Amino acid sequence: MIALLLRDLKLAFRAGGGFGLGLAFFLIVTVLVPFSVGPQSSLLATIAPGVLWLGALLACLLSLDRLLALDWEDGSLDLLATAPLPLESVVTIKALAHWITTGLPLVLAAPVLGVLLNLPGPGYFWLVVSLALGTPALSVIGTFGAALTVGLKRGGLLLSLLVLPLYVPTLIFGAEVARRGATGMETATPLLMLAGITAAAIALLPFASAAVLRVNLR
Amino acid sequence: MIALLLRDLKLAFRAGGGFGLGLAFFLIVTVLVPFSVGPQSSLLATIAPGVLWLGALLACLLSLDRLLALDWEDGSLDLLATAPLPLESVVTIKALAHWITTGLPLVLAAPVLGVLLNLPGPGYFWLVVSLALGTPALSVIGTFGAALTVGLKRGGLLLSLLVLPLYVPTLIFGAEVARRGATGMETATPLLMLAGITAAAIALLPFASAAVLRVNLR
Amino acid sequence: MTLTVTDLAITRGGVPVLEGLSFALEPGRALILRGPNGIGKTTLLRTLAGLQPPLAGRVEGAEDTIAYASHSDGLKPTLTVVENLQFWAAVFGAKSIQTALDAFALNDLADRHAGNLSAGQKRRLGLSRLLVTGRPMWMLDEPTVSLDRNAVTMFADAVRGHLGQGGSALIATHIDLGLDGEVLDVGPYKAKPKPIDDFDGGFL
Amino acid sequence: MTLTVTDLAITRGGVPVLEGLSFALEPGRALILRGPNGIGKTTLLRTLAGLQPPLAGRVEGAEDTIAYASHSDGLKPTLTVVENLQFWAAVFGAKSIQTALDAFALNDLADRHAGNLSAGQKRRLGLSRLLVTGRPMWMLDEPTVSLDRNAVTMFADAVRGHLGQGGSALIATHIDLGLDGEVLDVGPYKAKPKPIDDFDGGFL
Amino acid sequence: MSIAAKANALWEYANPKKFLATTERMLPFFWVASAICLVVGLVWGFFFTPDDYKQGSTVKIIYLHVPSALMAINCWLMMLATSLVWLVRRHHVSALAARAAAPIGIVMTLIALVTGAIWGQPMWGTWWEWDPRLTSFLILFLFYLGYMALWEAIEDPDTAADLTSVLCLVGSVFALLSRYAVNFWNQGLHQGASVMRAAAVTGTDTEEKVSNIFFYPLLMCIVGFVLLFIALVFYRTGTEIRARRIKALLARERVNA
Amino acid sequence: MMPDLGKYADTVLSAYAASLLLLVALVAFSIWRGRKVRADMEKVEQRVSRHG
Ligand code: HEM
Ligand SMILES: Nc1ncnc2c1ncn2[C@@H]1O[C@H](COP(=O)(O)OP(=O)(O)OP(=O)(O)O)[C@@H](O)[C@H]1O
Ligand SMILES: Nc1ncnc2c1ncn2[C@@H]1O[C@H](COP(=O)(O)OP(=O)(O)OP(=O)(O)O)[C@@H](O)[C@H]1O
Ligand SMILES: [Mg+2]
Ligand SMILES: [Mg+2]
Repeated sequence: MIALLLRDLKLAFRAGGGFGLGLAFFLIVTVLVPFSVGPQSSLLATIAPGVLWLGALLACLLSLDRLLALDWEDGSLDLLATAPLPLESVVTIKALAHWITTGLPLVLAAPVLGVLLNLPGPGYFWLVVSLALGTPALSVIGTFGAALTVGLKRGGLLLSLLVLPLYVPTLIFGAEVARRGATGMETATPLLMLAGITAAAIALLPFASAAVLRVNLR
Repeated sequence: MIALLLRDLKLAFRAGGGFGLGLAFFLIVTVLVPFSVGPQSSLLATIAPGVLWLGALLACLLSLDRLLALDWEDGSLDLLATAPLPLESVVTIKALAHWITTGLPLVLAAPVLGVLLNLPGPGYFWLVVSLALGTPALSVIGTFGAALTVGLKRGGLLLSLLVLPLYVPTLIFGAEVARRGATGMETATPLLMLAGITAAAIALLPFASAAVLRVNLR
Repeated sequence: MTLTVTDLAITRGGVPVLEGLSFALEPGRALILRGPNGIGKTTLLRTLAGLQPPLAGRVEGAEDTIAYASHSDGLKPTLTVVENLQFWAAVFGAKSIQTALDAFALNDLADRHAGNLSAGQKRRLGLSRLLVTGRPMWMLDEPTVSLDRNAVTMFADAVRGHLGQGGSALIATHIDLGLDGEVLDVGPYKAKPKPIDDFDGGFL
Repeated sequence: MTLTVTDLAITRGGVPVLEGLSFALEPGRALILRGPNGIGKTTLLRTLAGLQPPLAGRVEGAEDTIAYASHSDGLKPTLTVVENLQFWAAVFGAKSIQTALDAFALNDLADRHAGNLSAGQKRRLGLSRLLVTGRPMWMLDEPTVSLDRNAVTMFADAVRGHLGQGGSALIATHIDLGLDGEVLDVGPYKAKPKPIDDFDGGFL
Repeated sequence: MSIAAKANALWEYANPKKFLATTERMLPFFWVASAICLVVGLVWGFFFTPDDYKQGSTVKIIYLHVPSALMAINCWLMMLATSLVWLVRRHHVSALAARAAAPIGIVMTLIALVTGAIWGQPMWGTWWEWDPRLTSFLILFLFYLGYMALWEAIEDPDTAADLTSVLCLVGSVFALLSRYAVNFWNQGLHQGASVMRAAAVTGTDTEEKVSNIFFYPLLMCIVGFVLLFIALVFYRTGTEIRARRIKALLARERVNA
Repeated sequence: MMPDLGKYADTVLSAYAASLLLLVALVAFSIWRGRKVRADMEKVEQRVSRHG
């Protein structure tokens, strides 16, 4: 277990491991938004929370295809499946590693990017909170999607298609929290829903992922 | 040459070839936008052209990592390099195939999605024109990025990090055309710039891509 | 710990490839799988390793006793030789990787990235993994691919050593390994094409 | 069309692996490359095929005359056997692929997707590609990996036929193919380590 | 010594050993000189210049802002030049110099951005404004990021050098394009470059000039930044050369193992 | 002798603090890495020149 986590982190930090790339992608997307919708800061301020959430979501999404597919291609997934580790814990560990290397940095970077889109003052706190609560769900759900598509070569895009709809609830509530926070409205309800979704996803999805993975391995 | 083009198209349309995935991604992103920024139709109308351009750009981006990497992994790139085809034409063909399978569908689908974000009436024509002029550049530039990162396993994210900054001018002028068109301002200047960039990219970048590819193959 | 296979039938991609297969693999014995390309050796090994369910028949004594080595080695190109081995050692709870390194003469490759080993060097690393699993039954799919002569002998010695300690091995190969184990040619067990008229659960 | 290599030195990952290599490959002759794992056979073949530049020395008669078959076969899993071959035939401007199909007994796999062939079947398809290139010189890197006995003989026959038509072949392999070609053991040409004290452009 | 001979003599330094030897000798001078210039310039600017009539004491930020901004741009130009040299003459040192320079450039860009942002707060009432010049700096930042990421991602040093060089070339063209695109896209409130205009120095320029009281300390700081940049590039290139040599030695050891 | 920075004091000071911090960090990191790499190189050189 620990060994697996350590290995995945090590791989992520090694050359080509792609740590920080998700972050860079987040940054770039945020920069591209004004280019596409125009520079009026008032407009940007209104869409800022949503854009940041969407950006974080996409950055998460893009890093998913490495999650299991690499292990699949070089055969280590076969070997892990025959190893004395339950596949459920394998996928959980992988999701955790993914969150540490992708979700966490996004949460920490979000406020800085908020400045670029001049997010209104109170928004920052709620943005960080909602992301911190939401990104774990993104990782777990993403792992499920990765498990579904692991057999396909370069299934990256298909993966996005499968996962994006699953991301919708998280996105809705997360963005809602951030938006309400930015406009100073109460945020309790969406926050609760968000937390609920995350908790449920973490509790249940690993089993689904493991089952799917078993099917893909045969 | 023709054989290569036909093969790439055939591969794209086969199962797992990823045709239409870009389209679907485009669709989903556009659908997610209202969820994240909120449903006020006036707001959506103002950001519609930009969002559509950004969505198209991302959809293009995500399909890039298949462009050369698949051929690299199964060794056919080595074989193509030793075949009686100049590598320059190989990359050009590949860019063309990518445009046909990704860029073109996006252009055709954009108006439909425009409806979702209630894009104002005059906007449709200019949106299509700007995308039709811009997407070829996206494919060619993307091919260059793909050639740079072809050696790396799952270089998808790095690829985006390298390619997105190169997309900036195209995006700015393209979105500008669409935005001005939607608000009924004159669009000649940005349109010219856009066309110029596309033409220059198509004329020059294949040489850079081929050179980079040679380096990666050794 | 004996592996007993009784009247096994296996499928690949929905098509039965082998059927009516029965054999036993006692400790200390090696069994060499032979058969033409595409007969189903890989599929058989995957089935025994528990990666896919058999179509019919029983497999006994296979739970958590099998170390499987497939066509691909499961190496991480950006980890060094030692790191790769240590990971598997940790997963299987082995204490030391030194014996594995010695057995396949990997000591002077120890801190190279697996990514820039040559084909045969990679293969050696992949095989050395077997020694850290501590599993009694080895299932090897064409283990000597792209190994040079003395690497092959290294491998044979490793297998003999394993058998000596009461382990057993099931090896699918096309070449002669100089191992004295009985040979099982799976050719005769090729699944007969079912009559296509009765159109049952298998759509055949 | 003769391939003449004079005093060739090749590098891998910036390090010289072989040096002072000279040989000629006349039409109708086969040359078998031997050498331990990691000596540089693959690197040599890639260099001759023009995929990487030599460090020193000359290679003559290699332009557009070489058909290269690497460790990997360059097959598209979602294309059928025939489609895969036809593509390469079109690229190299060959007219028919029938001979290739016959030579490697691929006719009854003809419209299977390459993706669900077995290891050896894939390999056979990969090798049959050589016949549609129409190139006089074949450079083969461990061509018989995971081929069964009669597939190996098929391959040997194909090579003999090729030689018979005035072609030539350079084959890196660890096993015995039953081909009568002279053997070139590259072991002795292993590059001598440069002195490390002078610390020139090559950082050595 | 003729020009050509001089030029040839220059290529001598493409030999890593010679480069190391020479820079070792020159480095102390550059460290000290840059330190002096920076201290003098900054102290002078910070303590002994009056406030601007409309910008108040915030003008003092200019002593960090402008030099860093200039260096950020010039660093990229230098990388472009060295990349070209590598592609044409295959001198490893110049490729490594480009690699060594990138982190400096990105830090300079960061300083320009940060000081600018802080300055914007009182002046424009916002931390960030999508002003063309600010934006183009953000884009420059992205290019630096991509360039460094590519260097990190590729194992084989020569391949990495080639790829990053080509990226630097193509990137420069697109960076230029982006600059125009951004100008077209949004008209800014940032003031135009006047430091470099003679008019500014002579003070005859009426509007948006940086008058001489501010100018001389600013010049001092610019010189200081340039010297610091040179020192850092020399030092870091030396580091890269050694790292490269380590790689080469290990590789040699491997293949002979 | 601190000059009176008026109402912009925090602005100016934070700007100086941030920039100088970044500069120092850059120099410090460069020198740290320089030292480390130099040491490593000597180690490797000795090992290699001993055998091989
Ligand atoms: C946040 C991002 C900012 C960036 C990236 C930025 C970038 C630059 C650049 C590139 C220069 C070029 C210097 C030259 O070419 O001469 C410059 C100069 C300058 N900037 Fe900024 N700037 C920023 C914000 C600001 C702000 C908020 C102010 C104050 C209102 C400001 C005031 C100046 C001044 C006075 C100069 C000197 C102009 C001259 O050359 O005379 N900048 N800045
Ligand atoms: N993914 C797949 N889907 C469907 N059929 C497959 C698939 N992979 C292999 N097959 C078929 O299943 C049969 C058994 O394949 P298998 O790989 O087990 O053969 P093998 O004995 O290992 O051959 P080899 O000696 O070449 O490795 C072959 O006829 C092959 O064509
Ligand atoms: N990507 C790489 N980077 C650096 N060195 C490499 C790389 N790939 C291989 N090498 C080294 O180059 C040398 C030659 O490798 P090569 O693959 O040519 O050997 P080979 O003769 O083909 O071995 P095999 O018989 O195992 O295929 C080996 O020492 C290997 O370790
Ligand atoms: Mg097999
Ligand atoms: Mg080889």
